[in-house]
Amino acid sequence: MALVACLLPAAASAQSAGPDHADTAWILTATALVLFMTLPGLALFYAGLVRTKNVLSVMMHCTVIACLASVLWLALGYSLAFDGEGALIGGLGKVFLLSVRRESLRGSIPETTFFMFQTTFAVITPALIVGAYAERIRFGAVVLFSSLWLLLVYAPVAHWVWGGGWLMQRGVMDFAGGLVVHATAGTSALLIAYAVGKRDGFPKELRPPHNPGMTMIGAGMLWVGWYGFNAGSALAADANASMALLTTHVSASIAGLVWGLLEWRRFGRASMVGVVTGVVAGLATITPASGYVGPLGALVLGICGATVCFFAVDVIKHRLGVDDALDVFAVHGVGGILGSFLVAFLADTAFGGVGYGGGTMAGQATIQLVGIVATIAWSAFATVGLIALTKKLTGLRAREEDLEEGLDLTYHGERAYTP
Amino acid sequence: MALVACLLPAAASAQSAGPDHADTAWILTATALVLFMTLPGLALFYAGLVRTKNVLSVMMHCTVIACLASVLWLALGYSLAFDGEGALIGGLGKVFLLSVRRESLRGSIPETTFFMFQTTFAVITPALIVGAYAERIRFGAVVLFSSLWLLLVYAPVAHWVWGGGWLMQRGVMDFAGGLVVHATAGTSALLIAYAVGKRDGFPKELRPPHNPGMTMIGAGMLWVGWYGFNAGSALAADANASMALLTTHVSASIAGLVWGLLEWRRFGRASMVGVVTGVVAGLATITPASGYVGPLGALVLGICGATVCFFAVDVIKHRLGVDDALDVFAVHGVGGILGSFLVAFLADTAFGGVGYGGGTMAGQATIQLVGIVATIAWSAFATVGLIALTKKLTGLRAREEDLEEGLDLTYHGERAYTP
Amino acid sequence: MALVACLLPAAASAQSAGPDHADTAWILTATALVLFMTLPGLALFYAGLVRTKNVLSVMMHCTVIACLASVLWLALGYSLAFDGEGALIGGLGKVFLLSVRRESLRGSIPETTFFMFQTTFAVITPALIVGAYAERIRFGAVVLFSSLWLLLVYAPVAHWVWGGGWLMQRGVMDFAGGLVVHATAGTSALLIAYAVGKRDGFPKELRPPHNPGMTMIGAGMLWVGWYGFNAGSALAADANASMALLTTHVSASIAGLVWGLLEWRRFGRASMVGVVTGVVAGLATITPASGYVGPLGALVLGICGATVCFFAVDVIKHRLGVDDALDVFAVHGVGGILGSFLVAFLADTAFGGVGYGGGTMAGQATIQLVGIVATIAWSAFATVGLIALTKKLTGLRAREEDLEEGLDLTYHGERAYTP
Amino acid sequence: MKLVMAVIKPFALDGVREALATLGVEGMTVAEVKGYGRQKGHKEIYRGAEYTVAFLPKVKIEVVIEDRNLDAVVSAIIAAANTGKIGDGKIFVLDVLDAVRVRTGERGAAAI
Amino acid sequence: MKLVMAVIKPFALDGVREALATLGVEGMTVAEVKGYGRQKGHKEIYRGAEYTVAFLPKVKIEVVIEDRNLDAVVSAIIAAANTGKIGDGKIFVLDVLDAVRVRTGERGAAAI
Amino acid sequence: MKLVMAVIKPFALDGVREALATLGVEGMTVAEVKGYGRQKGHKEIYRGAEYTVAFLPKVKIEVVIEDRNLDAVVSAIIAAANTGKIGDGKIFVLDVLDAVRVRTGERGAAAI
Ligand SMILES: Nc1ncnc2c1ncn2[C@@H]1O[C@H](COP(=O)(O)OP(=O)(O)O)[C@@H](O)[C@H]1O
Ligand SMILES: Nc1ncnc2c1ncn2[C@@H]1O[C@H](COP(=O)(O)OP(=O)(O)O)[C@@H](O)[C@H]1O
Ligand SMILES: Nc1ncnc2c1ncn2[C@@H]1O[C@H](COP(=O)(O)OP(=O)(O)O)[C@@H](O)[C@H]1O
Repeated sequence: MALVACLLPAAASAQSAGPDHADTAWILTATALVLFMTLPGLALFYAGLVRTKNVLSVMMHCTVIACLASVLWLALGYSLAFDGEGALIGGLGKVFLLSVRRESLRGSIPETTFFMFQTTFAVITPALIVGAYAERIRFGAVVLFSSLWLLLVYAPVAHWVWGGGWLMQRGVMDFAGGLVVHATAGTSALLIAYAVGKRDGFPKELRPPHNPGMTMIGAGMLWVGWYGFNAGSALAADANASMALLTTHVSASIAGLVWGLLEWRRFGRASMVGVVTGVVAGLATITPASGYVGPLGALVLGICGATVCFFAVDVIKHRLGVDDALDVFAVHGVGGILGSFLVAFLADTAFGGVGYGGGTMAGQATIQLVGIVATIAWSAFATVGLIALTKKLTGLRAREEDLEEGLDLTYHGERAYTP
Repeated sequence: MALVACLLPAAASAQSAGPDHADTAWILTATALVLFMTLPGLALFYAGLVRTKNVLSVMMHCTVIACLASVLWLALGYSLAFDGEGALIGGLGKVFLLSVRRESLRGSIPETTFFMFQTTFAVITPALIVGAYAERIRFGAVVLFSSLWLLLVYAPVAHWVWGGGWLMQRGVMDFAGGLVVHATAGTSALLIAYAVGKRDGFPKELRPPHNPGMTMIGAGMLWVGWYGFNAGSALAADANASMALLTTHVSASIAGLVWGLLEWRRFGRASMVGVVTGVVAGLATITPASGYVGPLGALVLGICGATVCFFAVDVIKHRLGVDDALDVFAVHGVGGILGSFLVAFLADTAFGGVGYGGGTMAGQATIQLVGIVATIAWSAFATVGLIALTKKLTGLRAREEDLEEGLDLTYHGERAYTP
Repeated sequence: MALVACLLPAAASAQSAGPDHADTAWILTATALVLFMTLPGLALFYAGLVRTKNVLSVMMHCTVIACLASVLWLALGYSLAFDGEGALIGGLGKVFLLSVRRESLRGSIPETTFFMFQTTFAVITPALIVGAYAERIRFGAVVLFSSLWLLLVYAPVAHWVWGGGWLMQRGVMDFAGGLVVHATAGTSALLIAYAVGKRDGFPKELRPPHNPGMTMIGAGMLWVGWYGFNAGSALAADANASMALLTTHVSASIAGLVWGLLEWRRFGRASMVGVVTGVVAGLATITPASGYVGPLGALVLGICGATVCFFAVDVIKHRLGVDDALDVFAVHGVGGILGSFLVAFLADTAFGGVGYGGGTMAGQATIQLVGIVATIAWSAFATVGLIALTKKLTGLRAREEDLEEGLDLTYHGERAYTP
Repeated sequence: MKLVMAVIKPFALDGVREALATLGVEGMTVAEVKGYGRQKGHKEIYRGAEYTVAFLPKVKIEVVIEDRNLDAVVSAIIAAANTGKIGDGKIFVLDVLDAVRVRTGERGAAAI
Repeated sequence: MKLVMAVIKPFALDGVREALATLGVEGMTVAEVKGYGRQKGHKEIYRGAEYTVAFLPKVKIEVVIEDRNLDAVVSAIIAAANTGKIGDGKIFVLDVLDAVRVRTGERGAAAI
Repeated sequence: MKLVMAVIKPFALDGVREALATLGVEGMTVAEVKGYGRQKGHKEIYRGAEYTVAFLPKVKIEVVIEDRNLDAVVSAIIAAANTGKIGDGKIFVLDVLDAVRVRTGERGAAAI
């Protein structure tokens, strides 16, 4: 995204007096679609998978993170990510958008549109992590951890990759957030899941999802919203946006089928939660590549994404024994990382991709690897620090009797279903 | 909205042969977003808060009002609101849109687009009142009251403020409906809630919301749809629309946090229903101001909206003892009125607002006050009459045994959950 | 739709270098809206109507069909429908979109945008049929039947009507799929419902819908998404799109009221499921006519649609005794066919329609009838063959003990609600 | 000890709970059930047809009490749940051989 | 009087209800429960793993009858609920000391 | 035969089920219920007000056993469900006159 928009900040409409209404129409729409992914999409996707006593806590996490991240992003995060061309971090010039006027443009759209589109990304990324610590974290820890994580992990990596930082300068490809969104959230999810400990009953006595239908509704909304996430990242209503939407859809579709097939081969039955998990894996995997590849690349990414994530779930949960409760790392993290790597190959014009703009496949693969390693390393490093701090300030894991009673009642004084 | 669009009806595209496709694209999208607010957004938001036996009746109210209001708006309401420049009421020239051609423009967009955008407002406004009389009103009363209310309250006030009437002529600021939507619906809600009497058990033995998750889903949809409500009211995909979307989002976010904080201070816990109620209060409060203020103004509006509405709920329900069941007045009414007043100050360029177009803050404050008083007065006056009429024609409150049995079964022959 | 777009493939933007961003913005949005109709809209609409033990199977059908149809449409279906001007079927030139470049246009929009918009139609059409065989079909049969049906029924009829085939050449009017979508799906639904046999308990001991609220949510989403379905079919953000959105809304609104009135006259009560069923009947009925008629035509279509479909449900279920479980034929099929016929009259400029482009009402009525008969005949013929094949390869009806246990657990190893 | 099992209308629950609390009954267990008796179900509408649903929603209260409280408890339930309309419900009395408090292991009257 | 408590498969409920109605049984109370017996639960799938769910959904019917109807009622339930497969269910018979109709205060056999 | 009816905390169900399985108890029936006893409900928050909810969610286990197993079963339930906090629950014991297996028609001890 940044590639297109930020290197040419004044190109498209420098000559015109105002924003391109058409591109603005599309990015405003995309902004609505991405907010929809979190509220209520992700909240439903996750809430359906937990037990009845923790349903509202998951929804609360998503809602409060949306509110918090929005305010912090306005206050500081956006400026750190998108102000200036520093290699590692942006400046403070856009704190509270004080320096941004109603008429300021970013590319062909108002900067306020760009800001809001980015805000919805800043909302969903920490919200993704909710799935890792669901059903056992203290509410205060969610508030503290998510706030600091947004500023310490998300904002810097967004700057590196999209805001003019060192990875962008080296030409890393991350169309809509394989690194910035999924690799950061996935890595941190794995660590905090480990730190907060297992759910009671994990892994043998686990209850099945309390409401898989809710998960399906959420997945449908994620799918629809992801059109805005990926195709909006073109920052224009053009052929790039269109192809990004197409590859997003194709990857999701084939990935749903592949996950279903794998379950069918292993258990003789395909589950609905399985198929929609495959869809989400396909969506995460195509994300970094969506604007760079063609339909065939999307098929390859969807197939690889579903397959690798399918086995990753098993490895994380049953081999490593880490209770990443709703598989944030295995599905989002692994998918995003995989896509961030494979795009180096599938962007080749031979596969219908956009090519390397003068560079080579090998060169691109190298910078993609560098980007992946750096993103994981920084996310892990900062997360370990944040976990320690959170443990000290608010505590991380809820008390045993509160877990029994359920987080809904304990922390929020509510119950999900009152007959 | 009207300020921008109606004073310049022919400016933007007078020279062109047809509508501006970009603005049209955005307003068509915004229309879909606003319909989405009612169906299923508001229906879910409300239905989650009632008891199991009245869930479908609330959904039915929202659906039937959507249908009814649409047809009546086409038949008469739109013409009353938007035909001609009469001070108090529009004309009959656009009844059934007979005089509107496929190619007719309103500003830069087809008049049919403007009509449909306005239709979704005409749908949601009477639907907001559903929350006031929920769980005890007769179905016939809903049909009769809502129909007449649309024509007697909503259409005239829409004309005053947006359709060229006396308040618009005096320059009242109501970007997306603080007066037209929230003050009218809120005032009438309070009165009809009082007239229909309390729910059994109010206030001490009340059951908690039967499904807070449903309410959260609805709130998420309202939030997303409100982008269309406020940013669509710019009637173009321009910098104004973009800023309106931004201020909408910021106000919602901070208001959710503030409500949560207030609960936490009072009860030691923040509830999920509380946070989403805060979000909605923030959205209602920013509505009249959304296109006129900047990010800082939005923060102020969100903080004030959440705080004032939080206490208003208590005052109405526990001091006044009026069972406005789902707090339509306290949240929507109070929020909308507050925002309609505060915009007079926060529109100042000093706070990043658009200023007063030559006027002064004091002058604007005066006209805002006049607008608020007039809107409340007319809404109250007409509603009292409508209540009397409804009582006579259909009866208002359901019979005691029907209340016990639940409105779902009594009036609609259905039950919400069949295991 | 095709009428407008395909006869003028190069008109609108032939002179420009790239796509019209405004039209692209709208069609990308419409694509998201139509996907939303299926996932989660239709899935919810249907799932609410079945019994608790079969909820997930219905959602699974919708999800898997969405995935399957998308991949098959990319691989083959789109090419069969939209490649070349053959009278009966398209060519193989666009298999896997191999010949389509990122910059290829179709009318004023990228061909990839057109492809994706069409993909969402190819997804929802076979998914509509789910309602006919719900609660008793084998999962393997759904996969096999839907895949072949897409290629053998949907793709050819789409070619006839929209892709340059014989009906299009004769000027058949089908703005958004009365024939292509609703007549094909409805006809096939009736036949497969008959072939798969009745649900246990049909017709006397049937359980009421397990969750009518879910159905209402789905109906709301269908309504919102239908804006994209019909107004997107203009393939531009112009006055046509706008009028299509308006007529869609008006027909839905009046049809909901009419269905409610009919129930009220017959049973003394109007049900919520009834009203939303009326809305959907109104939406199906306006679909073929949406871009050709005006507001009055829409009122007529809505009234006729609701009335005829209301009685059709009774005829199919209780006279013919065919257990088309969720009334796919009676609501979608009958509505779509009715609208496809009535458009011949209501498109007259006397009723505010667009007229016949030189032709006559009688001529149009003839070609509409020919289109209806041909579509039904081919759908029926091919479906009978597909049913025979499916019976042989996978079996059609689930085993008696699996029906008792419920399809969710039997085929998918999941349960919808775990307390 | 006796087990008093009362099937009543859902809305009557709060009244019965309060009435029993007044009597000093210190515990009760409630389940959502459905049933029919003289009151025979209701009609539901679904797409142009009416269906008879045999069962109506009720709540079942189970309360274990000492023998000497039996009459008072039964009377209190009747007083609180009686509306004079069919469907008001039934009370059944069963004998209880023993009661145990899980927390302490106390038995008999001490446990209830 | 006797309390007949039958735990059966959910789909058998309608049949049992009809069978009892034929016998002239005028009331019953039904609860959704879950249980296991010989039939041992089932496997559910969740993201690449299979979990054993111990309990199966059942319905519990409670019907209070006069002593002389006991055999007929038990036989009718068996006839209506028996499919010959495991999990068909169990019937338990308990003694009922008294029955009261809330609406009228009637007691004993007159109340059921 | 005896009917052991235990009202316990929901999370204790799995433990009780396992404890009974170890004892050789071959069947049980479980219902979601709500109740109060010493433990008096909780406070819920709703828009600026706190409401007292009288009832807490519990599960009710019903298991029919042979007389000679009674003490072992009661002890096993106590052992598995006891946390020492109020709200742990109660066990009630009732007499069962007969038991029938629907599938086979077997009666008495053979049926449980
Ligand atoms: N014989 C019975 N056995 C078990 N439950 C019964 C019996 N008779 C009635 N009930 C329960 O009591 C409820 C109310 O009974 P009903 O006959 O409608 O009350 P009334 O006779 O006072 O009008 C029924 O819905 C059912 O759940
Ligand atoms: N001893 C028991 N105590 C209580 N309920 C029981 C007992 N045995 C069986 N049940 C109930 O009866 C249901 C059916 O029992 P099951 O043993 O599966 O039937 P069958 O032996 O006829 O195949 C169980 O799911 C359980 O709810
Ligand atoms: N007398 C009673 N009759 C019926 N159920 C009871 C009775 N006393 C307690 N219960 C049930 O047992 C549950 C636990 O009882 P409680 O008194 O809270 O336990 P404890 O005394 O061990 O702390 C209650 O919620 C209620 O469902």
